[in-house]
Amino acid sequence: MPAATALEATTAGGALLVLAIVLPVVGILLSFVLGGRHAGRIAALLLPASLSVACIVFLKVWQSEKSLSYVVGNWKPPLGITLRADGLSVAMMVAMAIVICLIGVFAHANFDSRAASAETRAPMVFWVMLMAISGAMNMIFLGGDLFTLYVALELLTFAAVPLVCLDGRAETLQAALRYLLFALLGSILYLVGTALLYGSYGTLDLVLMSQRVQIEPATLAAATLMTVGLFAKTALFPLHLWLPPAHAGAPAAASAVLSAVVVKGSFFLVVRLWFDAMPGLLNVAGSQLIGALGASAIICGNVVALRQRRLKLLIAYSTVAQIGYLFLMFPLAADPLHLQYGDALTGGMLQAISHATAKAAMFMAAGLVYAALGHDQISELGGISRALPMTMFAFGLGGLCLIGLPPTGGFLAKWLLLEATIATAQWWWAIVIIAGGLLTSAYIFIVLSRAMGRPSAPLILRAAVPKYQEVAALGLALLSVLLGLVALGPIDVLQVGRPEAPMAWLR
Amino acid sequence: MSLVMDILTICAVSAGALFFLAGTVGLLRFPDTLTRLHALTKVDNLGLGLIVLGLLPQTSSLLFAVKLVIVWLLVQLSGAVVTQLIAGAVRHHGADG
Amino acid sequence: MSIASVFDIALVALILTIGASAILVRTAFAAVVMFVVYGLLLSMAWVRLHAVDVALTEAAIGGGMTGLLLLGAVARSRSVNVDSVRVGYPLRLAAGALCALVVAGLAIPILHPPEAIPTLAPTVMENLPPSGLGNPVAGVLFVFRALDTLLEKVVLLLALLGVWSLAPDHAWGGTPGLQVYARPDPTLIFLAQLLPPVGIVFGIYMCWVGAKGPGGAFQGGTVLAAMWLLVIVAGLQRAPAIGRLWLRGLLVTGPVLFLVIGLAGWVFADAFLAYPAGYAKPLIVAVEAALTLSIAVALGMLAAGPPVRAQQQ
Amino acid sequence: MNATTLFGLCGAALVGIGLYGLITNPEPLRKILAFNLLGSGVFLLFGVIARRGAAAGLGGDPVPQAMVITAIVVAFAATAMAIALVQRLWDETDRASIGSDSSETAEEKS
Repeated sequence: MPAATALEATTAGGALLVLAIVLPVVGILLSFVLGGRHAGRIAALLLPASLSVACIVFLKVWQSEKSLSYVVGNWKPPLGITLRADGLSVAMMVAMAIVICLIGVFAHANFDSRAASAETRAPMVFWVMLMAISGAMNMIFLGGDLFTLYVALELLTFAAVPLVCLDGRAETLQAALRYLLFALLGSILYLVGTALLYGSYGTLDLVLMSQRVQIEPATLAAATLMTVGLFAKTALFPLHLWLPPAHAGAPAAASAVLSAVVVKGSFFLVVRLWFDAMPGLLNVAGSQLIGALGASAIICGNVVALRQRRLKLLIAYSTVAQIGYLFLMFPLAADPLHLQYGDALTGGMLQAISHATAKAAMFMAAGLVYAALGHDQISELGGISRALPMTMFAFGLGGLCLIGLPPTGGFLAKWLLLEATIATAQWWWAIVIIAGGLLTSAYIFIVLSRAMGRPSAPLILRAAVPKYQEVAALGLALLSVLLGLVALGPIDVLQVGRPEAPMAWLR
Repeated sequence: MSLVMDILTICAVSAGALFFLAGTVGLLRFPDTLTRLHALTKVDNLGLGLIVLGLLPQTSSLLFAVKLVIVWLLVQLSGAVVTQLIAGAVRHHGADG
Repeated sequence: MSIASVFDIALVALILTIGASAILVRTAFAAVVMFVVYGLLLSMAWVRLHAVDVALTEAAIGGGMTGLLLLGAVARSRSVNVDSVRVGYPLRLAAGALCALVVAGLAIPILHPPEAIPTLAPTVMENLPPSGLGNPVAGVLFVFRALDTLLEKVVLLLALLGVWSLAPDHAWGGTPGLQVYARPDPTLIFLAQLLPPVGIVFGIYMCWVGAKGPGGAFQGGTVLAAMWLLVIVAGLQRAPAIGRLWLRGLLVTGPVLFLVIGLAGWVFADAFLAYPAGYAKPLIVAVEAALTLSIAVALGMLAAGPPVRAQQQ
Repeated sequence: MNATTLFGLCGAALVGIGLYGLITNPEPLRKILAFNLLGSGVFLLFGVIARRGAAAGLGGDPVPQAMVITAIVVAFAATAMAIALVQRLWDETDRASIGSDSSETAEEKS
């Protein structure tokens, strides 16, 4: 960003950024005092409110084509903390708020406690943690200070881990413990990097950092440690081992929020780090390495997903693969030889958003199938598409988005990435993208063909599935399809606030 | 005057350090839990007491001196209680060495 | 070589030896004992680094409270069959190489500090007087980076809810199962009657003095929590049921007051988390006092663990 | 080499020791302990950076010192949560192994 805006003051509308963070915090505090019976109601008020704040911020940024910022307590960096909303933040903020709201609608069936006479465990924990995730994500998108981002990252971890083991079975506890240890290792590595960067540059503010940063051993060590830590939290191959059991074991609504939303938080920080705090620092070898990890994630995740027998595990492994796509944008966008910068970054962010909507829809669908059948064995799914047509339609649409068929958001994302491979002459990533799409279509096809097939025995539905849950899943799935249409307009927002030339320090 | 104070400090702190050394040797060398406790309490009482006593002449204000004495008293208290508890546990479960 | 540097070298050698043995010793119990000792030695290192605030926090939380938690867990683990399989030799070798690489990566920036060492100390001292605080660390925590401090309180609350969420369904709202480590012993009861009045005065003093010298809400809150736990462990008082309104109220008092004052700053000082001129110190002291209470309750309940018994009506 | 650098190297070494313990120790409790060791090494690095920035009559830069205080509390919260998780896991595996053979220990290693 140009130096003139370095010590920017609070902009008009900056107060909304504070609101986006304070609202969920108010919800958490209120729930503690009023008790779990009201937590659902508080969330029902606060999550849409938070969504509308996100929408207003989005519109402001989109229309004015300028970032918003707010200087907390009027203490400018490096002493104080600034909140900033640029194009990346607002796009992610709106998308995640929508997904969280729809997950909230879906979860009402499982975590409704209004009728209960006393506070019960699962609803209290779920709603408070959902609000906390919403607040932590907003904090991650808006935070302009590396240490504030650390606190936000920990907030996200502490909100996410209890959701994994909400049912208290030994295997989910085991998964939660492993997740917690990975996440703690990730955040502590991030913290080391923060310390080293402060020691070198005397600031943790992203903008000031981008002006002062230089290639030197301390910076490289810091950046490497932070990136590895964030990889562990994002479950990028080969640090993905914790993800499948954690995401597959959690209750459906929790799986949806973990897979769709939570992993995007640490991913977003990787983007912030390399594109905003240290623009142009990523060299060819580093970006190729990150890309290679992403490619391995795509191949391994998809191949293992293909071999799964349980639907939820299949979807969880598919998350591992789809996370891989997110990191393909690094070699494509950060290649210093080519200034092709916009397309790959846009593609990567769009992939994050479309995966969020599609994956949430698929986990919800899997949850409904589980609720209806009492199991989620893929081989025994026969007839389910007749019993739950809307659910399986949602699953199918989500699947199309993951494969990347037009006109879905997944298609647009992968298309932009493919275009970037051609523009930067890195054909090898194109092979990975296409192979990944083929593998994905294979397992989506297996599931759908099973679901459409005849049941071996007459299908007995254990429980009726509430219509609004199906509608929530379908809504998200449709959203993931319609995301392809953002190409017509709002996609430009992602470029708002991007520096003109990414390698300011090179000049 | 200050020379006398310094000499007092040096003597008392050295004596205290000696007790710490002796106590630590005892902790390592004595055969069973109870005798080890015996060695340890001597360190707490005498060693720390002598060090605090030695530091008192060096304090700049009365408040500081009071704080030092409070530290000593608190360590005395916790030492005594913990020793009791450990000894009690030894009597109930038997010592393993 | 001065006496100070001899002391430093000895201290570092001791810290590294004890730290390494906490990782390498065979039994978990010995490891935890090593860790507690390690925590105390580490706070000495903090004093040597002229960070007395951190030394107090490290001794109270890093060594004391964490040690308590670990000891409690080790005491439980004895009754459970814990398989202590060591990982294979090749993996250990690979891990060792990786760690050596990390250490080297960290050592380089330590050995080669930047020419002009960046510091915010002068900026902090320049901007501290309007707040009326004398302790620069408190200034950073409550004035310049108040947002972090506020969010960190929320982190503490979430962690507590996370711990509670591990209760079985039927015990929700009930009392935590703080293990009584020693049987109710007359000596312990004596200590639990004698020490808390002193400790409470000390905790309040630490919070109060934090505005101008080392100390503050965390350190004071930890001392209060320790006193509370002592009373509970000695069996003089039961841990409160987690559904109690007063408990929930105390937990959120600090964050709520902080948030309210922060929001009021919008009206009276034209920015979120800014303090109106002239009122900064009393407001910060009020926030610190409320936070001390909330932190004490939160830390105590974190150490007490998830509820295990349903509340008797 | 001055004292600050010495403590800095100590912090770096502690990070290494903690990381080693976290990777190689299979027991969850020991892993949590190793995480705390690793964390304290990181905090020490903050302290060294603070001490290096001593100026304006202060013994150290108060900004990293304040961050360490925040981070220590966060690390404690994490430890409390991890330990509660481990204890609940023991409870559940106990219950499971009373009912059936303890087949879960095999999975634990992966």
